[in-house]
Amino acid sequence: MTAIQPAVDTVEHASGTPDLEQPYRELGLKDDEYARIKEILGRRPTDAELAMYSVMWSEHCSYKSSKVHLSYFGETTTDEMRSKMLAGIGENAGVVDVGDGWAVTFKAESHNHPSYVEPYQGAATGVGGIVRDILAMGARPLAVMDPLRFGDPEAADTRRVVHGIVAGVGGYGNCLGLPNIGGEVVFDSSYQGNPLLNALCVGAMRVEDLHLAHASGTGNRVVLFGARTGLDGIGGVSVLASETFGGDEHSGGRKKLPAVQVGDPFTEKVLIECCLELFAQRVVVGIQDLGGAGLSCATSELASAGDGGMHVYLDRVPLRATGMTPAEVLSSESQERMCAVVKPEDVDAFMAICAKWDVIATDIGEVTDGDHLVITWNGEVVVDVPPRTVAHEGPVYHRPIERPADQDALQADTPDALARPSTPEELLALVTTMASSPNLASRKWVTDQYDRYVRGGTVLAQPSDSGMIRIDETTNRGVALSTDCNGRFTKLDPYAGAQLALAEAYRNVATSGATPVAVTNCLNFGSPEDPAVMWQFEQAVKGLADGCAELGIPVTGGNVSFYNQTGSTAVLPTPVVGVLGVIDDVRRRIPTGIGAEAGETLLLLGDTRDEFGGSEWAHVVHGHLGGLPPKVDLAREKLLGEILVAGSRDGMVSAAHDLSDGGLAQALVEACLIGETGARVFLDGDADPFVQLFSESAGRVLVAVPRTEELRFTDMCTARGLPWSKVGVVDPEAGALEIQGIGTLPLAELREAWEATLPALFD
Amino acid sequence: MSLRVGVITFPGTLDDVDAARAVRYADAEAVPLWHADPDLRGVDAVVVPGGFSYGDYLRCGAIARFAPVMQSVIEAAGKGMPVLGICNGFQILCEAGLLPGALVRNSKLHFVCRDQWLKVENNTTAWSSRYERGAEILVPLKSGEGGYQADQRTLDELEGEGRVVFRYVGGNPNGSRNEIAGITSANGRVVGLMPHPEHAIEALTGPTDDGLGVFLSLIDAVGVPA
Amino acid sequence: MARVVVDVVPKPEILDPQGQAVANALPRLGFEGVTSVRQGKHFELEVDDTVDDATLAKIAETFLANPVIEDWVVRRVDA
Amino acid sequence: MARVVVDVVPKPEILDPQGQAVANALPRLGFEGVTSVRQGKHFELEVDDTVDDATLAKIAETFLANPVIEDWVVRRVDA
Ligand SMILES: Nc1ncnc2c1ncn2[C@@H]1O[C@H](COP(=O)(O)OP(=O)(O)O)[C@@H](O)[C@H]1O
Ligand SMILES: [Mg+2]
Repeated sequence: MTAIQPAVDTVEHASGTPDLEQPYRELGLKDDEYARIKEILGRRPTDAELAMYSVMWSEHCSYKSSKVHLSYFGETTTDEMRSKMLAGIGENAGVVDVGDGWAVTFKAESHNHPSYVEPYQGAATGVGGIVRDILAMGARPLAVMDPLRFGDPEAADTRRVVHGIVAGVGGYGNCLGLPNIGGEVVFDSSYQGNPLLNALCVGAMRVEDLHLAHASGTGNRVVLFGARTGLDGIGGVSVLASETFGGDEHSGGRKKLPAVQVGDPFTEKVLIECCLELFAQRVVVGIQDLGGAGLSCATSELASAGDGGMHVYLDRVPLRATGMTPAEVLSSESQERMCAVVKPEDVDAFMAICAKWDVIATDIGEVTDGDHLVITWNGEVVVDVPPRTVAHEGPVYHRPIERPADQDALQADTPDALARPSTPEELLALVTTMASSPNLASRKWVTDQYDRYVRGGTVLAQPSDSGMIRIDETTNRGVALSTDCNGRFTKLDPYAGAQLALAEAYRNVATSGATPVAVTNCLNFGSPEDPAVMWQFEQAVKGLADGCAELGIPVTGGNVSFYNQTGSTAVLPTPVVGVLGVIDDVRRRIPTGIGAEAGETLLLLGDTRDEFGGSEWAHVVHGHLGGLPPKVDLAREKLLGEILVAGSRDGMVSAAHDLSDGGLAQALVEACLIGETGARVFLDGDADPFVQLFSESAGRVLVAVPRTEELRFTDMCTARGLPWSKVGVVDPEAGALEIQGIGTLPLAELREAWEATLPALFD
Repeated sequence: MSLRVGVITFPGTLDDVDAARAVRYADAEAVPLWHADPDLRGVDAVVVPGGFSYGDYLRCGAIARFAPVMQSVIEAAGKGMPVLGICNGFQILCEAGLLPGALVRNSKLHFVCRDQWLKVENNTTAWSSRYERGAEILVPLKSGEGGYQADQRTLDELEGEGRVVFRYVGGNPNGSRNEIAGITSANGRVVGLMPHPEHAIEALTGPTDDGLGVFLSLIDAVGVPA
Repeated sequence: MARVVVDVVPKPEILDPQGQAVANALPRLGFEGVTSVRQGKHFELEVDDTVDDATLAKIAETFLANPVIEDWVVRRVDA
Repeated sequence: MARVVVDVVPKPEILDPQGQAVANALPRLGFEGVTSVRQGKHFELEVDDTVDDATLAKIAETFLANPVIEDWVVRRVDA
C-alpha cells in the first residue's frame, strides 16, 4: 500500500489556472462569497485558501447572521458598566476585575450538533474547547458548568444522548481536575433530535497577568504546542482532497471521514499546567487556543490581532496521520492544541518548559513585517492572504425578520381555562407530582457523576442556587455563577423570556450572597434562514441587552448556535444566560437548605400574581404552552439582590432559595430536603392557595431568618419597599413539610418522589 | 521545625493542591515531589494524591507505579516510612505492590461523587490514630474505579489481621468487596483509601472537617522533629 | 453453546489516547521496539447455538461498537 | 515488523461489572441467547522483529495486565 504524494495546489498554480472549477458550494460558500474571495485575492483561491475561507466564513466562526444584532450589546453598554471590564466581546473570553487584584474570566460555548452525533465525545470536546478559551486569556481554569437540554425523557433515543453527554462532561471535566459547580438539565420534546450541550468555564488570574492573543513584533516565533494534528473533524474539507484524487479512500481522497473529534483530557490537563508555567515565566507574547477552525483560525486571528504579517511553514506541523494535504492540516479540528507567539530569545526557555511537561512543541513560523499571512508547504506557497479578510471581514447578512404568524394565537391561548386543583387533597398531591416531574426532580443522578470537590475551592455546588468558588485562600474572596433559561417563556415572548433568564440567573447569584457583576450567554436558536427564528433571535438579544443595561451589568462575551432544529422544526429558543457575581468573603455565603439555625422564620420576598403562562404546572399537568410568561421587573430584581447581599453581610439570613420553575411549593420542597429539616407553612387565607403555591411570578425568594433577626430584616425590607410576607417556620422536629389547611408531607416521602425520577428513567 | 510531608505530582495528578493544603492544615510542611525525580528531599512521610496519573487510560495507576519517584517511595516504605495513597494514590500503591488487591470499575459503571460515611475500623495505623475505633466520619468519595477487589485468601488475611482501616457504611457505593474503603500494610505504615479525607478539612469547602484526623495522626506516628 | 469473541478498536484515523499512553510509557519502562499501540475492547460471549452470525454482527455493530469511531471484528472460537 | 495482539480479560472469579452490564442490556435490546459476557481489553501492537516472545510476555504481564485481577493472552498475527 503506497500513499500517493498529493500534488499541491500552490498560489502559483492557482494564478495559472483561473478557471479551474472549485467545490466551494460543497464547502458551504455561496456564489457571491466565492466571488468576493476571488476579488480579495485577485485570483482564484488555492485549495488551502478555500479551506480557510470556507471554515472561517461559516456561520459558526464568522457570526454572519448574528453580527448585526450582537452589536446591540456594545451599544447598550455604558462606560460605567464597562468600568470593571478588562476584556470584553471579541476576546477569547470576557474578563472582569473582581477586586483584591484578581481578574476573573468566564465564557459559555455550545457543542450541540456533535453531542447528538456522538454524545460522549461531543460533550467531552465541548468542555475541552471552552477550557482552552479561558486558558488562552492567561487564567487558571477553576470550574466548569454544563447547561443541558434533552428531548422527551421517555423517548428511547434520549437515554443514549443523556448517558453519553453526562458521561462525556464528567469524563473530561473530572479527568481535567475542574470541579463542576452547576448547570441545568431540562427536558422538552423540541430538543429530541437536537440536544443542547452548553459548557461554561470560569478562571482567575492576577490582573497584571492578563494575556490577550496577538502576534506583534517582527521576528517573533510562532510555536504550535500540544497534541499532534490528525484527520479529526475535517469531514467537510475532504471534498477538496476527493476533488483532486477522485474521492477514493485508497487513492488518497478521504470521502467518509467522521466529523467526530475524540478528546484527550490528560493531554489537556498537562497543557493547562504547561501554559500556566509559560505565562508565569513570561516567555509568551500572545497565545491562542485552537478551536473550531483549527490552524486556519489560530493563524489568521493571531496575525490580524498583531501587526498583520506572518509566515507559517505548514509542513513542520507534527501530524498523526499520513498523507495529509495542506488544506486538511489547516482545517483539522484535532483537540488539545495551542499556538503561541514567542520572542526569539525566549524560545529555548519555552521549549524547556514544554519538554518538562512532555508537551510536543514545534516552531512553525514567524511574525513578519508586511500584512500578509503566507503559508508554505515544502517550500511552495499555498496560502497568501490578508489575514483580516479571513478572520474578521467575512460576510455580514441582514437576514429577513418576521414575527411568526402564529405568535398572536400562541399568546392568546392562555392557561386560564386549564383545570386547576381545588381541594386540599388535590393540592397536596400536586406538590408531590410536581416535585417528581422530570424537570423539577433532583439532578443528583447527573451531578453525582461530576467531581465538585477537586481543587478544594468549591464553596457551593449542586443543589445550591449558584455555584460558588473561593479564588483567594488568604482573603476568602470568591465568585458565584448561575446559568438559566426557560425556553418556554422565550417561545411565548422572546424579549421578556431573555430578560427572565437574566433575572433568574441574577437572582440565583444574589440568593447565595454574591453581588452580580457580569453576564455571558449562549444563544441557541433554529435556522437563521427562517425569518421567524431571526425574529426570536433579535428579540432575545434586545431583551437581554436592555435588561443588562437596566441592571447595570455588562455582557462580556457569549456564543451563538444556529441551526438547532429537527427537520424544519426549531428547538425552543434557548438563550442561556450566565451571571457572574462577586463575594468578598465566601464564609458569608447563604446556603439553600433551611435548618442551619434553630427556630428560623420563613419569609417570602416579592409579589405573587396569577401567572401560569409557560409554567411547569401547565406543562406537567396539561402539556400546555400558551399565553404570556410572567412579568419581568428588573428594578425589583435589583432591589431583591441588594437586600439579600445586605442580609448576608449582616448575618440576618441563614438560608435562601429562589423561586422559579414550580413556584413556592417546589422551593419549599427543595429547601426542606436539602436542609434535611421540616417546616410548617401558612398560606394567606384570603388568596387562592393554588396561585400561592404554584405561580411562577418572577422576583421572589424564600428566605430563612433566625428569630432574633426577623424584625431587623423585615424592617429593612419595609424601609426599602420590598414586599415580604411571613409564610412559615422551620420545624426540625416535624420531619415533614406541613402546609396548614392543605396537609402534611413526610420528608421521606417527598425525598423518594424528588430523587427517584431520574434514576428510574436512566439507570 | 515541623514535619515534612512529600506530596507527589504525576502528570495528570489533580488533588495534589488539596493534599498539600491538608498537610498544612495539620501544621506540617508540604514538600512537592515530582514524578520524574527520584529524590524524596528528606521527607518524613509521603502522600500519593488523587487524580488520573498519565491519564489512567490503561488501568488506574498502572503507569505511575513505574515512575522514578515511586521506586524511591517503595524503597522508603520498605524501611517503614509512612505512605498514604488517596484514590488514584491508593490505586498506584496497589499496582506497586505496597498494598494487596486492586481497584476496578464501579459496579454501576458511573463515576460517583458523593459525601460518604465511613467507619474507622483500625485506629492503630500511622494515618488513623487520631480517630476512635468505630467512629463514623463523613468525607467525599469521587471515583470511577473504586471497587476494591482481592481474592478470598487476601480478604481473609486483611480481615483476620485487622488491616481494613476504613469501611463504607450506609450502602456500598461502588461494589467493593466487604465494603472496603481503605486498607493498610502489615506494619500499619502504608495506608490506601478511595475516599478523600483531604477534601474534608474545613466545613467551608467540604462536607465536614472529619478528614483532618488522617493528617494529624501522622504526627503521632512520626513525632514532631525537634 | 458457542464461544464468540468480539474485538473493537478505534478507527485508524481517530485519536486513540489510550493506545498512545501505552506506547509512550513502554520506552520509559525499558521496553524498546514497540512502534505503535492501539487499545480497544475485547468481549467474550457465550451464546446459544440459535444465535447466528448475522445476529452477532448486529450485536457488535449496534451495541458493542460505536461505528462512528470504532471498527469491530467478530470471531467464533472453539469452546 | 510484526503485529501482535494482546487480549486482557478479568479473571473468572473477579466481578466484571462491564461485562455484566452488556449481558443485562442485550435482552432489553431484543437480542436473546447470549448467556454470558466478559469484557476486557484488546491491544494491537506493531513491534520490531527484535522483540521476542519473552519480552512480549513480560510487557503483557507486568504492564498491560494486572495479574491480581486479569488474565492475558499474547498472539502474533500476520501483518
Ligand atoms: N447539568 C448540570 N450540571 C451541574 N449541575 C447541575 C446541572 N443541572 C442542574 N445542576 C445543579 O442542580 C441544582 C438545581 O438545578 P435547577 O433546579 O436547575 O436550579 P435553579 O432552578 O435554581 O436554576 C443547581 O445547583 C444546579 O446548578
Ligand atoms: Mg435557583
